[in-house]
Amino acid sequence: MIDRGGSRRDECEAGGEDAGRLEVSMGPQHPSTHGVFRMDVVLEGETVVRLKPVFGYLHRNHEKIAEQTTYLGSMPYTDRLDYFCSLTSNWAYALAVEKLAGLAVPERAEYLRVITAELTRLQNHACQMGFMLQDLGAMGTPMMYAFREREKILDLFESLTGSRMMCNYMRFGGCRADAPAGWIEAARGVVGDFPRFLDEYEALLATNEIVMARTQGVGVLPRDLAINASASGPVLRASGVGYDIRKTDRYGVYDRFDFRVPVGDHGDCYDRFMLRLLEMRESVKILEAALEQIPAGPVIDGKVKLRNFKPRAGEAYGRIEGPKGEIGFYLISDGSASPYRYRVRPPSLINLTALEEMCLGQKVADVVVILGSIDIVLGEVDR
Amino acid sequence: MLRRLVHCALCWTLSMAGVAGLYILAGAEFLGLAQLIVYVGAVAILIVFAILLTQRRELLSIERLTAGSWVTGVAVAGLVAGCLWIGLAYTRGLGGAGGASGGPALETRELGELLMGRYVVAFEVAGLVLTVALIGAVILALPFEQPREASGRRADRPAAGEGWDARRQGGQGA
Amino acid sequence: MITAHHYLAVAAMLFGIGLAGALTRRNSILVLMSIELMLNAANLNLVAFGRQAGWEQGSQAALWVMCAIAIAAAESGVGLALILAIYRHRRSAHLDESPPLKG
Amino acid sequence: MSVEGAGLIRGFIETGRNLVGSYVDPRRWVTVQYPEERRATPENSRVYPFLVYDGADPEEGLRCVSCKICEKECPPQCIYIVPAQDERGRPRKHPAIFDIDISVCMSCQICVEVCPFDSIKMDQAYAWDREDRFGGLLLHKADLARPNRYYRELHPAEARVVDEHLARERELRESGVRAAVRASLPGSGEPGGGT
Amino acid sequence: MNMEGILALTGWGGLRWVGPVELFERGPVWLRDWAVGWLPEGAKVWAEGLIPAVAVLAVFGLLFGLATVAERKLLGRIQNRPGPNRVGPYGWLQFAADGVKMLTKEDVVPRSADRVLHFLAPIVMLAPVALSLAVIPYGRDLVAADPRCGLLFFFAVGSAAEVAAFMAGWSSRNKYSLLGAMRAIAQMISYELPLVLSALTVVMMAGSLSLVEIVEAQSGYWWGVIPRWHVMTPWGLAGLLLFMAAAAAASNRAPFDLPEGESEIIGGFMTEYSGFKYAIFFMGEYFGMFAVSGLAVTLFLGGWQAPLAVLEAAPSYGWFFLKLGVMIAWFIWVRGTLPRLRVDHLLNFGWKYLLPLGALNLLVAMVWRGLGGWAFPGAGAVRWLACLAMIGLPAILWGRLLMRSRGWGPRVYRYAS
Repeated sequence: MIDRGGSRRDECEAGGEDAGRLEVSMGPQHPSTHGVFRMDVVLEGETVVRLKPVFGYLHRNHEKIAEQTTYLGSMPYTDRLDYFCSLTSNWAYALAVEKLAGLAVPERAEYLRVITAELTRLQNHACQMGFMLQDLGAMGTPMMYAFREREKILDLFESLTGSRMMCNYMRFGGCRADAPAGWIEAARGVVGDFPRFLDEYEALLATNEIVMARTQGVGVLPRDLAINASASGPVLRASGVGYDIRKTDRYGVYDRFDFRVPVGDHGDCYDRFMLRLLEMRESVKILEAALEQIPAGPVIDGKVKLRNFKPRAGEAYGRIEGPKGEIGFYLISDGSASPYRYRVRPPSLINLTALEEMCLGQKVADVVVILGSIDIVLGEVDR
Repeated sequence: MLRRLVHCALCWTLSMAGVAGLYILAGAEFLGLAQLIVYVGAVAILIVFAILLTQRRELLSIERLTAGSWVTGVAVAGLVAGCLWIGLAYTRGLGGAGGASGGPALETRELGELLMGRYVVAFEVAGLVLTVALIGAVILALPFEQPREASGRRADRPAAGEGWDARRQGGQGA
Repeated sequence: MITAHHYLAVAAMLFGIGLAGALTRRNSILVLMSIELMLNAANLNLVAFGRQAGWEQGSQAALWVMCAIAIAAAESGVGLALILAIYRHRRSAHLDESPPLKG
Repeated sequence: MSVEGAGLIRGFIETGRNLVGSYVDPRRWVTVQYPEERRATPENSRVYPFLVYDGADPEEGLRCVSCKICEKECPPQCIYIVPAQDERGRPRKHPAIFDIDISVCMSCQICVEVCPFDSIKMDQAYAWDREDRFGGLLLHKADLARPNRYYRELHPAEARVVDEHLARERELRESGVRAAVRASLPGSGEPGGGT
Repeated sequence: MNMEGILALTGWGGLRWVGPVELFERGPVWLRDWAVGWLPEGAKVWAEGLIPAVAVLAVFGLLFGLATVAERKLLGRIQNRPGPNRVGPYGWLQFAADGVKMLTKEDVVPRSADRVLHFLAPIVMLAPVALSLAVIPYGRDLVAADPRCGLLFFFAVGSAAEVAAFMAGWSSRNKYSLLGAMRAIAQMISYELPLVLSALTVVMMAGSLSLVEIVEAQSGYWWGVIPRWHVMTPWGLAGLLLFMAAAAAASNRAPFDLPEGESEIIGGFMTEYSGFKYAIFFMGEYFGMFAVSGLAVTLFLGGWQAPLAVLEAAPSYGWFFLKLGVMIAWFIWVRGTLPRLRVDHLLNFGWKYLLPLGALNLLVAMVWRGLGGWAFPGAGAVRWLACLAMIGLPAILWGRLLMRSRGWGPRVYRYAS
């Protein structure tokens, strides 16, 4: 009755002639894969028997292009990697080049970097929760609340960096422009208002029986698999590994702020969802402290040359704790104006590799929720 | 082939609804609606699902719907219907008193009292039969998993090609 | 005036069609449907006589029809389960090819 | 004692509060009805570049000296400059052709940073709807040129700094102390940084 | 011919001055009598049937349009945005624009589809639901048809929707729509039982299957203030909640809108439909919602009874449509808040939670009737609380047991050292 359509009949035939083995391809145009991403799911009845992620639809050859353009020329392209968190990608790239060329960053620039990075984390986590609950079927309500808050943060980015999502704000040795008059007060206002949104979200969804039923025990990522698959960020911490690069590497001025790193024990979708909620509360604490202590002073190290900037030969790996996980840039310089090798460590792609293990044995409806809980952005997956 | 089968099932459902209409016209409103619920609501879906679940192989071959000796079947049916019809022609005295437009219709309250009154045993037994039948049907239809051989073929199933399939393929091979 | 006669005629025709279907069809599900048709023909007779006797006394007929419908529903459920079970073994729902029930 | 329905009820209260709030509380009413109402764009916002000219005549007052630094530095290579030639064929310090293909430009503002003569700045007009997809979005020198007054309106703070810097430079040039000028300037090609 | 009605209607009511209240109250009935009066004897019977049918379809057709706009506006307001406000005054003509769009959209029929069934499915979905609207009493004697077993008619006709869902799913010859149809049928069948069970409680207490008599049973007031609606009794309250949960599932709405689960099987059995056929499916779903909420109002909220003795003067159909509006707003509110349930949760919730509680509610109703005999002062309050406890406590404990057995519950999180 259910004819075994789909492109690869041989694979299903090999599995023995069973009733109702159905091959569904949740294709690139599927409404709930976050961007152009395909999953070939083999179902037996409702449960997933095999899942093969297929991506590469958004591959733009970012790393090869970076080998032809100057160091500065690649900076705007890092915005387009993970288009939800352009500032953290900028910072990771700037950090890598600063390690390569051994540049120092003035105090005010470090504070501005921390503030913008934490604001990016807030709006990214809000969006992720909105998308995930949209996949769960809540008709857009959580998404709209998340976007309402995100708009305020994007307005801050626009008045600081000039563009809402493609900020291109960090330079090697500091930030491009200083905060305009009144920006710090506006940022304090937005941050002060944020906990109200978090309480609203927690009340609306955290203890909601249907959300708990749909996400608890679904898509469990065991602790050792998370470590072996080198997952990072909320996906790793939900599986019980308390690893946060802000605490281990002590980059930027994070050691001046006291914030805690929430850790989950079950490693299922509900933990990943709640972890992001708790991380947002921690980010609000960091932001309040940073906005208080930000000193005056130059925003960029004056001696750095903008054009024909040629760092000494060598290699460097700069990484930071992005909202989706550890985003890193590995550069090999041969002394010329453009890097010899330019490699991005995309947290979305690496977290995605564990997707099949999480989905085996789950229902079709859960595949979409698990994908939502990993929080991938295809720009970063395909580069 | 499958298309005609599903059409059969749906037209059958329509005829059941027709019979329900007849009941209502005959004044037994409660019966008509009960028939509508039971047949159109439940049995029709049961039959259509059964058709879908058992049509895996027949999709391809276009076989005749009727068995080999269909002529005799129709003849016998015609004979029986003929006798009924003739018997009917000679009965007299079947005046009609009731009817929706005519006399008093069946009183649902009265039917209820009867069901709960004198015939409560029949009512309970009918319920019991339904439950037992339901459980039996579920057990019969449950796909129990036997241990699979290495090749993934079920242990109890004759390997492809021999046993029952061989005879059939042999028969149609030419 | 619609007398019981008319109802009985329709019931007879219905029964004839049901019987024809039961005897000629290859697919066991269609046979089951034909049996249901015959059952309904019987119910129709009951209603016809109930109506003819006027529904005060005729309510026993209605009672009969209620039980008949219940039993018919149960029967079709079990019948279809049987067909499914047979189908799972013989890969086809055709009556004339099912093997004789040996041991 | 968490009753099973409590989570759901809390959710209903929240959406109910938002429903009522959207009539009462401005914070819960975020929609901007675009064509009728428009939001003020912040001062630093940037969309596509434009050329600045001093004085009245867009042709003569153009600050750009066609040094082609921005053409080299632009990551997506969307600027095309051909320097003008005087009667004897020697290139003049003035662009004959200055095209920017704004369908390629990703408004990354690197051209503004690297331009040593502050001749290219970022505009804030975002409604670039054109019928002709190929030629329509290729802006020529005439479309790009804007008076310095327009620039001062768009980015007042930044414009003030640039104007002081240019005025000081012009002053030193008039007073003929070229060496002093070069020594006092911090680094080369640094457009004076922010305030 | 109702002379008095005619005089009143034509306004100059020479014989008897008719108050505006009575005019509104009796108006529709006089209008019908006046219209029927003009017809020859033979056509009178037809007119008696046709006029209410046309009236019901017109009213609910318009209500369908307004409900779609109301849904989008209310959902918008929940999400802090205005909802449609461009077409017509404040956006209320949006449904006309949608209608025209649906009409002009090209009606794509898949090549391998079974044309006849593909065409019939929307009709078989919409017709029975429209039929079931005929049974609900909208006003003092404003009911299209009042068969003796009206409630049974409602459920008998409503059960044809499963066949229509199957026809739609199967005839589009598409893997996804077949899966969607299967899910929709499983859901409708498994939620028909709790629906019937909670309606049964009301039938037992009201003693009649006819909806008009059920509404009559809810007239009158306790102490002149609290209306004797069934919802005021504990078993009525529990019955209404059960009924609304089962109704949401039976009409594929709100947390149970699984068949057209966009994120999984897109569009369910309606995937292969476009143009006006899709609009008819859409209308079928809304009519299903109206029918079910109309029934809920009739069974539990006293149909067209006024909430306060003082307000008796207002036209009775006004109260009915007011309560219907409240019910529709509740459906929309639920749709804006709750995420979707998964298939097995849906079925477990139906069979393991709603059904036992429905049966328990039947028992509680019997106990409520049994305790009626108490005479000591304060008996009413004690009786009320006792029955409430009898149905409330098991509901909470049973729910918790189901949740705990699967390990669902709020969690406390630790922080890394």
